[in-house]
Amino acid sequence: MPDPMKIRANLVGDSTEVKVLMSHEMDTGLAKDSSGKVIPAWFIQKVTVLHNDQQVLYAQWGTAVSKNPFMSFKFKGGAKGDKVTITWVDNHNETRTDSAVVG
Amino acid sequence: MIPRISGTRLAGIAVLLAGAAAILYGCAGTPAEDKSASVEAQTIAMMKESFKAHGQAGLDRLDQDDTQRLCSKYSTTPPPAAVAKKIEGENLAKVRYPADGKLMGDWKKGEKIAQLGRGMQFSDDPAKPAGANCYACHQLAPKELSYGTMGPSLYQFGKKRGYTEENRRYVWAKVYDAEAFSACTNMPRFGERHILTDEQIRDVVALLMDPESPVNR
Amino acid sequence: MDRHRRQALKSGGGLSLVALLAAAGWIDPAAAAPAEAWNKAAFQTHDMDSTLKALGDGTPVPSPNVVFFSTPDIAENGAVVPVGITSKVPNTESIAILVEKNPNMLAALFEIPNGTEPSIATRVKMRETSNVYALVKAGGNYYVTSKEIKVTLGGCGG
Amino acid sequence: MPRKLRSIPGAAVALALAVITVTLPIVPVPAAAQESVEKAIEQYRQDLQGGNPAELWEARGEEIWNTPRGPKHASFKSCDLGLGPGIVKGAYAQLPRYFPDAGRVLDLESRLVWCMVSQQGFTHAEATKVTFGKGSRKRSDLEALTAYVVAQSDGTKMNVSLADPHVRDMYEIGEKMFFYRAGTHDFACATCHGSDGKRIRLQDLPNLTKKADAQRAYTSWPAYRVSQGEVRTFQWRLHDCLRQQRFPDLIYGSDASIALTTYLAARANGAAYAGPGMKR
Repeated sequence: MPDPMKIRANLVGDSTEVKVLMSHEMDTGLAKDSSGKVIPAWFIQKVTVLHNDQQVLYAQWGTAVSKNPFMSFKFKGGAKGDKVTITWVDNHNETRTDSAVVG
Repeated sequence: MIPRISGTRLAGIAVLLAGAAAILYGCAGTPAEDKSASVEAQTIAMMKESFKAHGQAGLDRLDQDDTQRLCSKYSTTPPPAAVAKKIEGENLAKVRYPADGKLMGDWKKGEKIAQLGRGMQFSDDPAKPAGANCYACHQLAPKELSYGTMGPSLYQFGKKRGYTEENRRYVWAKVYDAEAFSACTNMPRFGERHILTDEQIRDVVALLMDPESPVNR
Repeated sequence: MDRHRRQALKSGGGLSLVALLAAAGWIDPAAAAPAEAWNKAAFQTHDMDSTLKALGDGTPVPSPNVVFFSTPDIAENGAVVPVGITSKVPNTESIAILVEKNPNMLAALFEIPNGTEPSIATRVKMRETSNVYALVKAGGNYYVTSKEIKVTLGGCGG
Repeated sequence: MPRKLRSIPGAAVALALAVITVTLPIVPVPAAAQESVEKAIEQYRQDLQGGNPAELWEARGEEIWNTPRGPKHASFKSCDLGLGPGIVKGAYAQLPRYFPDAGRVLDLESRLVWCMVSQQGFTHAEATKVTFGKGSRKRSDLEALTAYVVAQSDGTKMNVSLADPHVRDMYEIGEKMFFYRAGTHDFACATCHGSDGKRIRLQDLPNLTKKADAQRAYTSWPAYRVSQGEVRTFQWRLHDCLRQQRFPDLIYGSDASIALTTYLAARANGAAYAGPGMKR
């Protein structure tokens, strides 16, 4: 079971700023372990962000996104108490969904 | 003179070593000197218990030679002139020049040695040559922007000083044992402590003294 | 599954139907999320030409309306290089980050629906000093800007 | 002086990229580069703020803290970090301290190990099996717990008391150790951390013999190391410094590690703790 994300969603003016940290190795498939074996690629490929039930961002990632990824962006509107829900899916088809309340 | 540290299994050893230190340093010392010697003995005893041998780094790495022992007292202030003279004299006597008299190697290899930070750590393969990591502390070739400032810039060293045999001998000796010229310097004694081979020192001398080296261009 | 639900509830406070169902294990959240593709071809290219082709073909024009923010000139470590991109081009549909000298050029692609500000920040890996491109798609056209980011060797080196 | 580009899709782009690259700084001469490099590195550090992955460790640490574990099925709620059982807030700012129940001066990490052994029933070997983690495949509970505990001292003034003679002794030994030159390279801690305004490569070296530098340095550890993608603790910081000093392997939670920590922590007294930090 992947670890929870850390999501912050805050009103800034008339927009909602979303900042998220994800727990993931983001292995490139190019590095080797101490015994010289290639560590296979293992990385988040898709990220979906919903504001309540409305999609506000869709991201496709490759292996070049840093380990324990960070992302931030803003969408217009949003009110205190609204929900921001983020789902990621990696190349092993592992997935994680977490939510935060807009503050 | 009785160590105040308690509650550890080191106390016994510390007492013994503190006693030994008291004898070494002479019992006529001032109370402050006695206290310092006692703490030093406790420190050494505690360190011996707190490290484990790992790879090429055995516990004997904690044993100090004369230079290290004296310089541990002068980390932030320069040593008094008499102490400095003693350290420099002892180290100058240890400088060994290559038997064939050849002081200059290949600056390209020297540049690699100057870049390499590995070597002599417990995590390093002892079969692989150690680096000198000159760039950690010195500016050398101008294209390397990631250089430290612990030591002076060596950019254009040979060009400024002159490509003379005398200067080549100085650079060899300085890399071999820096303590011979500047007591309690932060620079390692690459030859005297067997960090670099003679061939590697030649390459580093070339990096600084070859007119074709990027350091001098 | 209990642990997942507890954590989801704790971090969420309130949850969308999708997330709640997912937490309960009733549906696969990946499947519940709008079915979106991952452009495999685009993530396997090594140069600008083929990356553009894989993204849908287009010839980018340089634009002062595509700007980097919070993006350094020198990275102390190539494993984590912060990159922020804002597009002032009207009707921006997507923003992509491309690192010229990485094994694969495309690092990330962000699709921006109406109502979302065309401005994103993330962190990417860079194998070596390289040009980094911000590529924006708007109204079917591509706009680009670039900057060089130097990657340095840090620390004691050991 | 446009840089040559590896791949140019068509004339328009070629022109476009040439226009862009011509505005890029050409590699400056070294003397002038100095200041701009330092500025750029400072910029990099600022650009990284605002999302510290250490928060992921804090969340995991909090869960471990509250979960009963070990043969005795006890949580850390009975673990006394010096302010009373289970009290975490502000505790890190007063460590190391002397713990009569252990009969030793302990830093945070050795205290966590003590609680795992004495209260949760783990063996010492089990408790210290993974001290420094490596990715999600080899995780260290100690790093997660440490991240959680130190974060609860964010903003608290460092206040390590030397009133207890045990702590005072450790401080004095730590100070001696700081200046102790040994090993193949003649290095002491003070070799790199005893003078002002120096760098190793591009990293600024705090002068730990000066109050302000010592405060800034100590209060920013533990930290998320971006080069490793891991939260690293103060025990790790000392262990890895001493490795690079060419010393042998510093034993986790050993007396010497605690003595050195006591010296450095007490020298940070008066400064607000600000970790976990984020570093190269």
